[in-house]
Amino acid sequence: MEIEKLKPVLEALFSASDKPLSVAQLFDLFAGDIEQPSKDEIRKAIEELVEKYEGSGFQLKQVASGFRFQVRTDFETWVVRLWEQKPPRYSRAMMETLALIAYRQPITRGEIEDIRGVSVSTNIIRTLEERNWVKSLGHKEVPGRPALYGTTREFLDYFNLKSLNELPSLVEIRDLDQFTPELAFTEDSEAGTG
Amino acid sequence: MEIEKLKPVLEALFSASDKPLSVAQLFDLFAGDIEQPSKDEIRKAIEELVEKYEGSGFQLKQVASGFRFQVRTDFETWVVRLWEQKPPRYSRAMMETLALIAYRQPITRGEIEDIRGVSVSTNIIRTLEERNWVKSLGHKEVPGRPALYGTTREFLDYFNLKSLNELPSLVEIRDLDQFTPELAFTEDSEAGTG
Amino acid sequence: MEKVFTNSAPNQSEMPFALVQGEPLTVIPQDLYIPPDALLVFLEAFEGPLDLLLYLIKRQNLDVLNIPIAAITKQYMEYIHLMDHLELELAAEYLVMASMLAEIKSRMLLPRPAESQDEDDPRAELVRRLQEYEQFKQAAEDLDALDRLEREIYLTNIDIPKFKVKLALPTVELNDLMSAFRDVVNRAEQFASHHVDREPLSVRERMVIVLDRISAEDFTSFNDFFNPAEGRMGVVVSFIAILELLKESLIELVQNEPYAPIYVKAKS
Repeated sequence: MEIEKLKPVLEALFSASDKPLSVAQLFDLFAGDIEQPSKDEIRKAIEELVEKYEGSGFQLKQVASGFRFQVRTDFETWVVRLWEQKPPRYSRAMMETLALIAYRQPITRGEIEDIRGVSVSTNIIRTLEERNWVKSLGHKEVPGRPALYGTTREFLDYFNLKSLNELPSLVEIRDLDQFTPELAFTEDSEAGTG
Repeated sequence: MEIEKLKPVLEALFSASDKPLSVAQLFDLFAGDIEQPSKDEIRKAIEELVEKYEGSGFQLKQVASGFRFQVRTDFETWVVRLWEQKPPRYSRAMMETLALIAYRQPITRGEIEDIRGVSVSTNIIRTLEERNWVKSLGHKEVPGRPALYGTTREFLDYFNLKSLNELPSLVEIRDLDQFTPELAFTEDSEAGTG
Repeated sequence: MEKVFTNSAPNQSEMPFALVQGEPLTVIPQDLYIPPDALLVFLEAFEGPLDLLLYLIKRQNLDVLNIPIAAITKQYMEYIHLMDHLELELAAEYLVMASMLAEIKSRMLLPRPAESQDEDDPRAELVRRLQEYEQFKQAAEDLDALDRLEREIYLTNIDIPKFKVKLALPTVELNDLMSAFRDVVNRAEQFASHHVDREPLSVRERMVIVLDRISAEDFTSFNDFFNPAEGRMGVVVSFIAILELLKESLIELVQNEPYAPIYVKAKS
């Protein structure tokens, strides 16, 4: 195979492979082909490809077990934004727990579980505490002395509220639903995809 | 940012992303940068990159939700040798259901069953939803409020399409007007005796 | 099932192949002939009665628009009996189609009154369904033939060096919080024992402020919880909050002697 014909084939292989490919591995991949390239031809083609990708966003890089395409570290600033951009979403359980702590504080985990009808995982409480939205205010003097949770100042700041009074009341929330039935519909269809 | 500086950054982003990236998404990624490129500059850079990779082993390809690097199908012969696994196959029942959702969306399960003449198993719908090819768009306002299904962008991405318009066109149905009652009668008396 | 056929070659003529309309069938019908080994796979391959009918029509190069209904019905029934005999799972839809075919056949045999010349051909509905099904059967094949990920299309797999990623925290809108509260309350209200009522939040908030300021060790002056600048309402809210906390046994009020200052401490 001519070098010029071999190069795009190697590009396809390097870009598709999830592992580095060595010259020997590549040579074996062509085994049985009518136009099987020699190891020297493969080496020559790789050399030219390394040059071709100088100045690109990624490079053909030699590592211990062969060659692979790799994103250039020069572009780290932008590439990391790909993952920073889409933060995960909190689960329903998390949102309901937070809502109950906000609206019914001080509240114990057991009380949250009673209202939600399911147990609340320690993880949920921990995440809310790590976020500094929720804190333990003390302990309820009942058997087991469960922690009483409430929201923090950071919670109010995050939601741009001056005080808990500014949280819409349940009546207001329900009125809102009545006036905007479309809202309910979009929510529903979103839930369907999620 | 100059186009020549923008191009390698885009290359890094496209090669690092596991999903297609749209011009709008890319534009947002640069938000806050001193040299934030305009959407037109991004478009121009993408155009030049598409050209740059002509003749390479992979291409910058536009699908429904944006652009992505993908290996050129011309090199499939060699690329498949990298893997032992066979690509997944989908049953006829699944493909027919998917085709009906794609061409007749929004459509209910009952309507799919009417056309196929058999019931559609819940598994098929669930698999299609889990693959993110199909989603519920809302409910039809008829008794039972059945879900209305439609295809997603991921469906188009998977099938390498930019939009539903690119789906192969449906075969023409011949007109029922060709039906002549007289002809039918003669036909039937023959067939009835046979 | 299959072994019945694979080993039956020598005495096949003796064995009834199938029961068709109560009659033992010892010879495979000529127009249906399919090698027995393939039969099982073949019959299972149909996607339903429309698929089977289409097969019968296409195989004889018949026009869908002009189906010889009696002949097709007869063949269809033979297949149904075969499937039944092989104990293949026979979906109810096949039987529904059988009765539809029988009905069309009987209607076509009836003489039509002259004035109802324009009446639809009894086959019209069947033809419409067959055509529509055929259209989507073809569409499914076309769709299946498209280049697709995991088969013809491979995404590039370019290695990413270990970049330091700052994990973004999920964002939450106030609306999300409200709808979560509404949902949980709506759900809780289905159980009569839970009453999540509209308690004024100001009291709850004040309860939290009180709890925040006290601790089990220190004594906080009762008076400190009342700020005259808040006006009468503010004082009342503080008072109710303290009463509420007392009721819930979360705090203790301590007074050493009558008229001495009252202190608030967390219940220990």
